[in-house]
Amino acid sequence: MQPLTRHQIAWRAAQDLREGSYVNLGLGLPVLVANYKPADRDLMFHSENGIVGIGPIAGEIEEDPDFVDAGSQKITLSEGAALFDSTQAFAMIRGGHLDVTLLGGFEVSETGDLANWDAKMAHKGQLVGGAMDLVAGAKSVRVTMQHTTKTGEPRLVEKCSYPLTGIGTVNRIYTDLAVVDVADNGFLVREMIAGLTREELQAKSGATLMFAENFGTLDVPEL
Amino acid sequence: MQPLTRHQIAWRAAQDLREGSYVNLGLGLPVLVANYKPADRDLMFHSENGIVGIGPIAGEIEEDPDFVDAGSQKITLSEGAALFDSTQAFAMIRGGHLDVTLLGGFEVSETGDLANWDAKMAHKGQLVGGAMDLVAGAKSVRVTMQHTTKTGEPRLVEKCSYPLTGIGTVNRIYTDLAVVDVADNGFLVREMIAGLTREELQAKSGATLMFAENFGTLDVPEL
Amino acid sequence: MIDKRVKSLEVALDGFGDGSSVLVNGFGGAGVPFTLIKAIENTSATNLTLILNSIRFVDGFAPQIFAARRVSKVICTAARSRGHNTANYEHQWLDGDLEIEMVPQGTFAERIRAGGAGIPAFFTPTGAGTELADGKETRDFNGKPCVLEQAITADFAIIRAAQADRWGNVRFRGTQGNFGLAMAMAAKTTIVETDDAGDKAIPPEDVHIPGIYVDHVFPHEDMRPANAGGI
Amino acid sequence: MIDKRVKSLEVALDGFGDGSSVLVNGFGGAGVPFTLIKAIENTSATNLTLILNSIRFVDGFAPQIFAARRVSKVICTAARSRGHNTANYEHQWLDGDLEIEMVPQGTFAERIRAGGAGIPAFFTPTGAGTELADGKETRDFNGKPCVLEQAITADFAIIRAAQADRWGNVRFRGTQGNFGLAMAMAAKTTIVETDDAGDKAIPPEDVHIPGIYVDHVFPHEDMRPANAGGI
Repeated sequence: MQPLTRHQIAWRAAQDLREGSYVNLGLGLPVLVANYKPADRDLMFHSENGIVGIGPIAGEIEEDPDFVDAGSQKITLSEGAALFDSTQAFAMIRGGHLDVTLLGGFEVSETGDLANWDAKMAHKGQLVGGAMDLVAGAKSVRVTMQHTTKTGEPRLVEKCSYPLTGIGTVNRIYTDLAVVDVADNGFLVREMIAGLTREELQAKSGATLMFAENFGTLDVPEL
Repeated sequence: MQPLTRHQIAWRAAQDLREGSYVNLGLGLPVLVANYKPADRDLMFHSENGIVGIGPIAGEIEEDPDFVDAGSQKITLSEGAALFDSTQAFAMIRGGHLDVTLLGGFEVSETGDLANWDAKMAHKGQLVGGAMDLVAGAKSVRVTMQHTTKTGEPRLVEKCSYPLTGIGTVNRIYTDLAVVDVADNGFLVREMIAGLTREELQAKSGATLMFAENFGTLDVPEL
Repeated sequence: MIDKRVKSLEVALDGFGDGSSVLVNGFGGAGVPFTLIKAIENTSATNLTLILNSIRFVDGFAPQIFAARRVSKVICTAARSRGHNTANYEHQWLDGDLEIEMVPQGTFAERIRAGGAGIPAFFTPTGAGTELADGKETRDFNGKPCVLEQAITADFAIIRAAQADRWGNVRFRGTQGNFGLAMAMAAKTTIVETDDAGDKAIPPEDVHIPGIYVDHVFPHEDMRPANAGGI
Repeated sequence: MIDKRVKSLEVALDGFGDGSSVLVNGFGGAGVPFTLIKAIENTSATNLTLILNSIRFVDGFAPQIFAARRVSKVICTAARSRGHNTANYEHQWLDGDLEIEMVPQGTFAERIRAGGAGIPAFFTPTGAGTELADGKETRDFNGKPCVLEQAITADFAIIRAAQADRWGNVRFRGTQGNFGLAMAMAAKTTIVETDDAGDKAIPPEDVHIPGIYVDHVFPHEDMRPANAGGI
């Protein structure tokens, strides 16, 4: 078995974005998703500092310090972009105008709770940013994360141990091992990488997994 | 004695507008106030349909149906004007950013209640517009009206008989006979036209009048 | 490729029918979607809810909507017709056949924005102690009584603007904007009619309604009547 | 004649002192009023309240403000310093000497707008059921739990923008705007620093902050450090 790389997780998440969607990509792995947008799909990327229509990261020549995304990266705009203030950016989020938000996560519970904002780091301040708004507002909340922690602890759990970002809002999870939906009655595996058994995936998960009827192989290109 | 004309009431109200003030002028008599702005004073007129910086009413040549005020008059803009949407126009009002709002009134009570929106006309619908917001939000709420009704009933009253627009918000009243403040303990006459006695003014008023220490004559030019 | 421009009113108004609720932009004739109002008049849809600043400008331009009593509820700030006569909609209201929810204009705009912004309710000092606050929860903040007001959302918003692009971005001229941004935010389907829907994108800093709020752009010449301000 | 342009920081910051509360615009380096932040660092005012998206960009650019423990309260969405070290303000917080109110970013923006718009409080679904809603009133709307959030206002707002005019109208470039409009609305005194404060008025449809919200315009070159995005 070959777990997905970060770029492969991003690729897989990108395939599910539908033509014409408005999408917010969180810091870290989610911003990589823009790189793997299928060529035939016209997507509008939103940033909570006041943009719809983020284009590619700025090269040295285009770099302009007045054009940044919510991760403080210098960006370009795509054709048809609009700029606005933060209250408007969050009206879009909270008001359900985003089709998809993709965020990183520490843990997701089988009822769709997400913990991703407070790592409880000793001697460091807290950082919440826009995550609580994003999970409360987007039509579809999708989380990218490793299936387990570095020490092998599960991140798909019955109940989150870290402070919550939102309650019952996660719809889908992309990990290095599987694509898992949060269904009404718990985790529902849609896809799993080749060379892994259901029992092995279950052993790496902290809550009961169900497997979808049309369950398939999580197949990604070399990247 | 010579009661003020509508234009003279407007002139008198205009004298109290301080340099640099942001002012909303209501329908009817208040919009006349703009005509009598003292020449040395730079004022910014606000309209609740999304303007700061209303200029003179448009002549036939300037007339443009996309440039109207809240009274549906075709207007011009003054230099330094800004245009924005209704939520922003009312954020200015409700948030206390207007220095003065001048409105017409049916009645003002001695505690500063205003009735000006519902004339209880049989067989006609209601109309509230922005009046309730204006009286709730402006730093200074000033009312222009005739001192009495056409049939001689007082409009300065102990308690309004018409439906209220706002509670305890009126600061000053300009009538054809007097300038009256709503003080903490009731009506306080600041100015009264020549040829009228205090007793005569009291007789035309429905609540007890006090007279200011620096009480003076309400003196206006021919207009 | 994202292109929100549509060629027909049928496509623009897809899904419109009995029981639909519609936010209608416009103030003093500016920003009024006359083409789309006329299109609604030309349907047979009944039991409509209209949410607009003043009933008069719809009734004056598309009289069949009220003459046929196809509206069952209006949320507005002004429901008084011109002159001494009683308008069709006023008769319907006096007959108890038309519900009119009278809302102070700032609260009207803010409730619609709230609907679009995912804010279910907010407190405002406007109207506290008046009959328009009757039956509403009131609470003091800093010693000032405030009324709890609920968000407004609707099935459709119809708006006229000077310019729109294929991404749905909108730019207004003069005072066209009025309730347009808030209404575009609060509707499931937002339709913008405009003279100018060329292929060029509106510059990002010049956009008045971000295209994310707009579903259809209908290129059509201005049908504003000469007396639009007065109706 | 209305002319809000001022020639000195002393005039711009008139009234600033011990106990002042300050809204500071800026996100990822864009729109950050570096000149005014430096001016605040150069005062001796203590017991300050700062309301800003992230503490880091102030602490990185004007370290004396926190090094001298002149801030007693921060309302923000991000209070984590870069890397593994503990910053001065984190030490002060861990010592119990600095109050940090952590607010979800959308709620942060909306609470400031509410302060400027005369809305004392509103309900929002954001944060319901999380520890950031602890102790706050919660109520269900359409089956969704929502938190009652209070407006934020302050003594000062400081903002950087590409352009301003003598009426105080402001226009942003790119993503400078972020919290600027809301902050200008919510402050008793709003100060905008800009490179471009010529005599010409910004066209009315192009204004991003109407001048009614702005008290002083301070013409000054951009003092943004090369690494502004990172601090």
